[in-house]
Amino acid sequence: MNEMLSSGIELMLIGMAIVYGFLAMLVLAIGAMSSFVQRYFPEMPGSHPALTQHGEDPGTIAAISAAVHQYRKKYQKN
Amino acid sequence: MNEMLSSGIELMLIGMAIVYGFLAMLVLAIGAMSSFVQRYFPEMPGSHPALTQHGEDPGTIAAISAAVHQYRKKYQKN
Amino acid sequence: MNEMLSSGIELMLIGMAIVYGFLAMLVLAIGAMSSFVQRYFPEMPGSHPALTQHGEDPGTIAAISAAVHQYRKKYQKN
Amino acid sequence: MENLRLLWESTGLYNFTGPQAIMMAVGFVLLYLAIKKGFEPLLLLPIGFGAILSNIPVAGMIDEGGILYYLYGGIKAGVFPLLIFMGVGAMTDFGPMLANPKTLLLGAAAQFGIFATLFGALALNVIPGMDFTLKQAAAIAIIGGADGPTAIYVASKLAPELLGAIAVAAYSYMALVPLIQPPIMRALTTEDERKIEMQQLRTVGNTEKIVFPLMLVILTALLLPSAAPLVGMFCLGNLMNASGVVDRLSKTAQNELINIVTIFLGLSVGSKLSAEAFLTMETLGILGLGAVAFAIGTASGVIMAKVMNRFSSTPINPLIGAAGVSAVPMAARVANKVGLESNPHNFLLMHAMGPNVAGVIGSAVAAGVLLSLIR
Amino acid sequence: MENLRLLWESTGLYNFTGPQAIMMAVGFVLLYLAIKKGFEPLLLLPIGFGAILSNIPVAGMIDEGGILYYLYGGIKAGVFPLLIFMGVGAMTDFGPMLANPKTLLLGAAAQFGIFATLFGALALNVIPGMDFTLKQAAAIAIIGGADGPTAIYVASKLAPELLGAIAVAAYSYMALVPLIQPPIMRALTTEDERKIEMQQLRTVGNTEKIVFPLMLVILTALLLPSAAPLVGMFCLGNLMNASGVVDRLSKTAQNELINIVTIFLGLSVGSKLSAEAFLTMETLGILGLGAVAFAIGTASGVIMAKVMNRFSSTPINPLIGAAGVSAVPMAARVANKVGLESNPHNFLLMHAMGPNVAGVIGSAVAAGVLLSLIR
Amino acid sequence: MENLRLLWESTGLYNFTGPQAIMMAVGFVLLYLAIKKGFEPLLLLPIGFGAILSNIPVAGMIDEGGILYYLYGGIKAGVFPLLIFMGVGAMTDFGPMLANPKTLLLGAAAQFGIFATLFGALALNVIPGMDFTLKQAAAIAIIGGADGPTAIYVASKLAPELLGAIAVAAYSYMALVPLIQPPIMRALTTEDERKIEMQQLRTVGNTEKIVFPLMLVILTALLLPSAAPLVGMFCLGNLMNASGVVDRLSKTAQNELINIVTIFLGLSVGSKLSAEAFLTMETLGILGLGAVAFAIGTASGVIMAKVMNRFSSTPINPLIGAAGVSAVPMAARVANKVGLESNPHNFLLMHAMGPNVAGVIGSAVAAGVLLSLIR
Ligand code: NA
Ligand code: NA
Ligand code: NA
Repeated sequence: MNEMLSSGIELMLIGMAIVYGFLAMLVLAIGAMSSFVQRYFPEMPGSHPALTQHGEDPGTIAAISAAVHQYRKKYQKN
Repeated sequence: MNEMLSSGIELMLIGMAIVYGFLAMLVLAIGAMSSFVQRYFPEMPGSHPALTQHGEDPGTIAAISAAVHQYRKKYQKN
Repeated sequence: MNEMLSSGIELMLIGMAIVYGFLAMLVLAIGAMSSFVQRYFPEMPGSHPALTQHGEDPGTIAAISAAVHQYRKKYQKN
Repeated sequence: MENLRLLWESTGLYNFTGPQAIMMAVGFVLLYLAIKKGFEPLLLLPIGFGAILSNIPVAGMIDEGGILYYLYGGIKAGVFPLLIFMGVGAMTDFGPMLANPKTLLLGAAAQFGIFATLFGALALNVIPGMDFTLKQAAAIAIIGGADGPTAIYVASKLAPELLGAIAVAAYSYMALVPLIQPPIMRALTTEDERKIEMQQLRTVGNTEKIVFPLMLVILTALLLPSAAPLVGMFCLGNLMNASGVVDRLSKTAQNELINIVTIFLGLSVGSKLSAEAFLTMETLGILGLGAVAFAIGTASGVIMAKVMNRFSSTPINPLIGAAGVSAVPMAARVANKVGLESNPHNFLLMHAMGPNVAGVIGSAVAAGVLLSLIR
Repeated sequence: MENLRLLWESTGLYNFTGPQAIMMAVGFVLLYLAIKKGFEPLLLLPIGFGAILSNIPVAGMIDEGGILYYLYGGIKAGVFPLLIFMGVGAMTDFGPMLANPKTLLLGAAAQFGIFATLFGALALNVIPGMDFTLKQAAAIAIIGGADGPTAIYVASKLAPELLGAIAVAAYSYMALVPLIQPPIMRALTTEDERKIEMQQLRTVGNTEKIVFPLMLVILTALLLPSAAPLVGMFCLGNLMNASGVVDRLSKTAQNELINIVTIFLGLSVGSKLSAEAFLTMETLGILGLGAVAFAIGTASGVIMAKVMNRFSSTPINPLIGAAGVSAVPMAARVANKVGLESNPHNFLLMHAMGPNVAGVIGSAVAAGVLLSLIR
Repeated sequence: MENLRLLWESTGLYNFTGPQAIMMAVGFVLLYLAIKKGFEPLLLLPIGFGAILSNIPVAGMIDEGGILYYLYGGIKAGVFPLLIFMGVGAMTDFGPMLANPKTLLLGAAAQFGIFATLFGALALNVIPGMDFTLKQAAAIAIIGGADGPTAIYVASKLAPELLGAIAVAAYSYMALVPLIQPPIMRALTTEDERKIEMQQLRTVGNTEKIVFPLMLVILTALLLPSAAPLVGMFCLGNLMNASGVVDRLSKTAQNELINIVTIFLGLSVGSKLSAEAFLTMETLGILGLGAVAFAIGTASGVIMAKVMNRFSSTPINPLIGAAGVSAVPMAARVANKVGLESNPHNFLLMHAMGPNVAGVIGSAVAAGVLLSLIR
């Protein structure tokens, strides 16, 4: 019984230490990461760097829409 | 063979009795339930008593939209 | 080792023969199917023969909307 | 050379058996009915395609390791039909039935189709080649309930070997409701009866719609617990919708979840359309009995409605009795259509929705009776 | 006659036991809280209904062959809570936390609710009738994390026999956050503190939002791998959303997938609400400890914020400390609301979202600690 | 103290092995390619994240009891790739191919990439450290089919130990199609050939689109039943879409179902990226062979198109031959783009869609050949 309570206290101390330690370290890591990103990979407001996908450049899209257009025109005439 | 047919008839009689009995009892139960609900929990037409959720009162929503607004304004200035 | 390579060559020859054979046969089959369908089941442009479902004729739809209309009217009066 | 022989021996042409070819043809007939005739395409298309896939020799799609084998697990566990039933529950509006609870009796009467068919299946055993056990007879009889998931659930418990034929019969006859029912309805009613206009239904409030599924699940638990899986999952779906507090769950249950399960269920039912199980005299018996079941159910519902009309203070159009077989909403539409033929201003649709959803409860209750009495 | 007796012996009335009836009543109470009181209806409605279904006698829905038995497999394998956590991750915006990373300390402080409760559960063993093992105490303590999927995940690993009671307590108290927290927050803060306005948060760019979940999963892998399943799936969902390149996956994770899993999870949790497991002194202990855990967590968060406010260069309103318990976004809204009472122009919502999502990380980390230290 | 030691011994830092760290780095490279380079992000993002999760020490997510272990069951059973193939089938329009069936031959020619690679893999065994069995060589060769689900399906049957590397190679090279193909296409064609304008395609009616998948599944069943699971599920999806009678099923197959399965499939593939399986000389061989396979497939398609152009009554632009590798619709877009460089008014996209979808059929047929000949 007493043994259990003491392991409860031990768990409480170690547990909170780890949670605190882990999240405090995360605070530092975020700080470092944010300044690194902001210095070396600054972002224009409104830009979405992740969204540019290759193969989907305006040329292709123009081509697709032109092709679809042509195809449709054909379809209508039939 | 004959035995099977007789158990078929027995099943038919018992089965229909139960189905009828159950649904007839349901008729009575619905009648009782409906008059109980209509007497003690009358509903305004168009009201949706079930849809009021706590924590979502107009005050909160105003606050959220104000906060979002402020946040957006900040974002634009950047 | 040499045995494996020779079974590799054998697989290559047989494999390509089958792929070619199968798809070439598909070319002929499509040709036959298309002319058959176009001769015996010609399609009006824009028609969707597959989309006519029984039980969903205009009469029914009219009836449903009328019924719903009536029901709604009743509801408003309450 | 060796490889060429190996290859030839691995073709379908080398391995096809006559029965497999016939079953693939059956699959094509089901696809034809689904696509060109619009017969319950949501189920018959995957079932028909499943029949084709499962009868391809060598491919082994129904053997352990094949996709259809694994999908069938969802039926064996009873999970697929119950999830579909939950989705159907979420789509169901009990309003018209609660507004006129007497119509529950029509849903009860129409289940006579089930029990008469049970007797009929046992009687058919006099024909040589027919040899239905009590379990099989009960599984076949449930076709008369005109409810797909209920039929599949009961068949998977009582007679999995007949599951394919029973599911095909159930969905085919549900699709044929607009052809099977009208002549019976006209034969059993007079022109005057078909013209009867019914009183408008009262509006049913939200509270009643929320309390009803809870009341139903309790009564089922108390009196007929063997019907509880079916009725319970149906009531859960219905409560999710009626309560209005879990709209995102209700919408998913009515759409994506039921669609996914329908594809899986259809394919797995199709995987039970193997030649050994389907190409038997019994299947002809099942198809015949299914048609009889629908006809008897329809007739019982109409006759019950005629009796009730005689004793009721408010007029009851006997045509709505036919909707008691369930087959929601097809049967209710048929009642509406036949009514319009006699009286073009008489919209019976809402009145027929009462017995229609009552029929769903009725057949789930009948399923519970069969599952509890037949071991 | 034989059949009639058989039928009577198959009714629920014949087979009902007192405890089953009580558990069905518990199910109805949960449904009432979900539907009428709006207590976390997405979970408590399916849990409540699951409690009813699993306590229906004869139906055997929780026995092998029953639908609830199979659905529970998804909890036993840990798959359901982790998929929900992935969906929650996809819904989470770490922006406010990244803009003000100090708020992570508030999310850490609030986890004191967990560890204090762990000690409390062990101390409760002095009361006769209470006899919690270390594993059970830890599973109960995680209620203080105010995070449903985390609580279910930990309970399923450490004390599956208490899963039902723990899940019910966790979701109930999460719903009660607007009632439990405000008095504690007011008691621990002065009017002046509650009026503190905080500096506007900087805009956080996409790159930071993409890098953060990756950094978090790496640190977890290095330091606390036992938290990796929870934190990892959360980060996967978050990355799917933040990266912007897999929008269709992210949307499915946030909607259809999480909805389907929520229905299944709720029903399976409900299936653990059996009389033997729930109607015990221990359950009362769990309910009491859960309330204590929430209160301690709230207080720890507020006190930590007060301390930080003293040492910080920029002002910190102590009310946002209460949001550290997680319970997203309820706790952040509560902080906002209590703040508005003192200063009608002070919108704390965005500031409270930082500790709020930090609390989710904090409780996942605490779960990892418990899972790694307690065997 | 004991607890502290226990805790340190449970950290990742204590337990990490070098190979695990390298595999996590591989996961990050895949995420970088997916997110920053837009390489097939729908697959490579979950695969990369799965690689990270499965190499976290202690967490044991790929061991029995871990989520990745259970998800991998869906690949082992062949269910995930086949469901994705069904969804792809529902998204596919066979119209352009049916309008110009000759293009099927281009889809056939491009599969030479598969069989040449099979030979190449066996020849590579002369290099010390490389030791591919016939099954492994075949599993690697299927990368040349440029079809993700087909590659995963075949690899899971013939060489599950190489599944991770094969899937990564297949999807990476599919993403690299816009870089790999153009130089080969330009090298093998003259400017005049690239300028060739093709005749407009006729409109293909609905009936033909409905009959085609049925015809295809029958021919597969008769001649190459080992390809029936892949071809069959593809045709089911295609029929659901073309028939127009089960739109809700078709839409679910194309959206929610394929999205859910994609997340699960990606994570499970990632779970096969363990150090022992991936950090081998064989993996380098696989990556090299994969690139060769794509190049040979592209070249074969272009050369076949040049031959056909010589003998055809209507002009055929050889560039569309490159689309025969499948990689829908990327390869068709590449053909279109390279064509536009030579003739800015020449839109080849619709013409290239024919060989493109033919390539899907071709690689499924080639998969069937490999599965039936190699035991
Ligand atoms: Na029925
Ligand atoms: Na928390
Ligand atoms: Na291909």
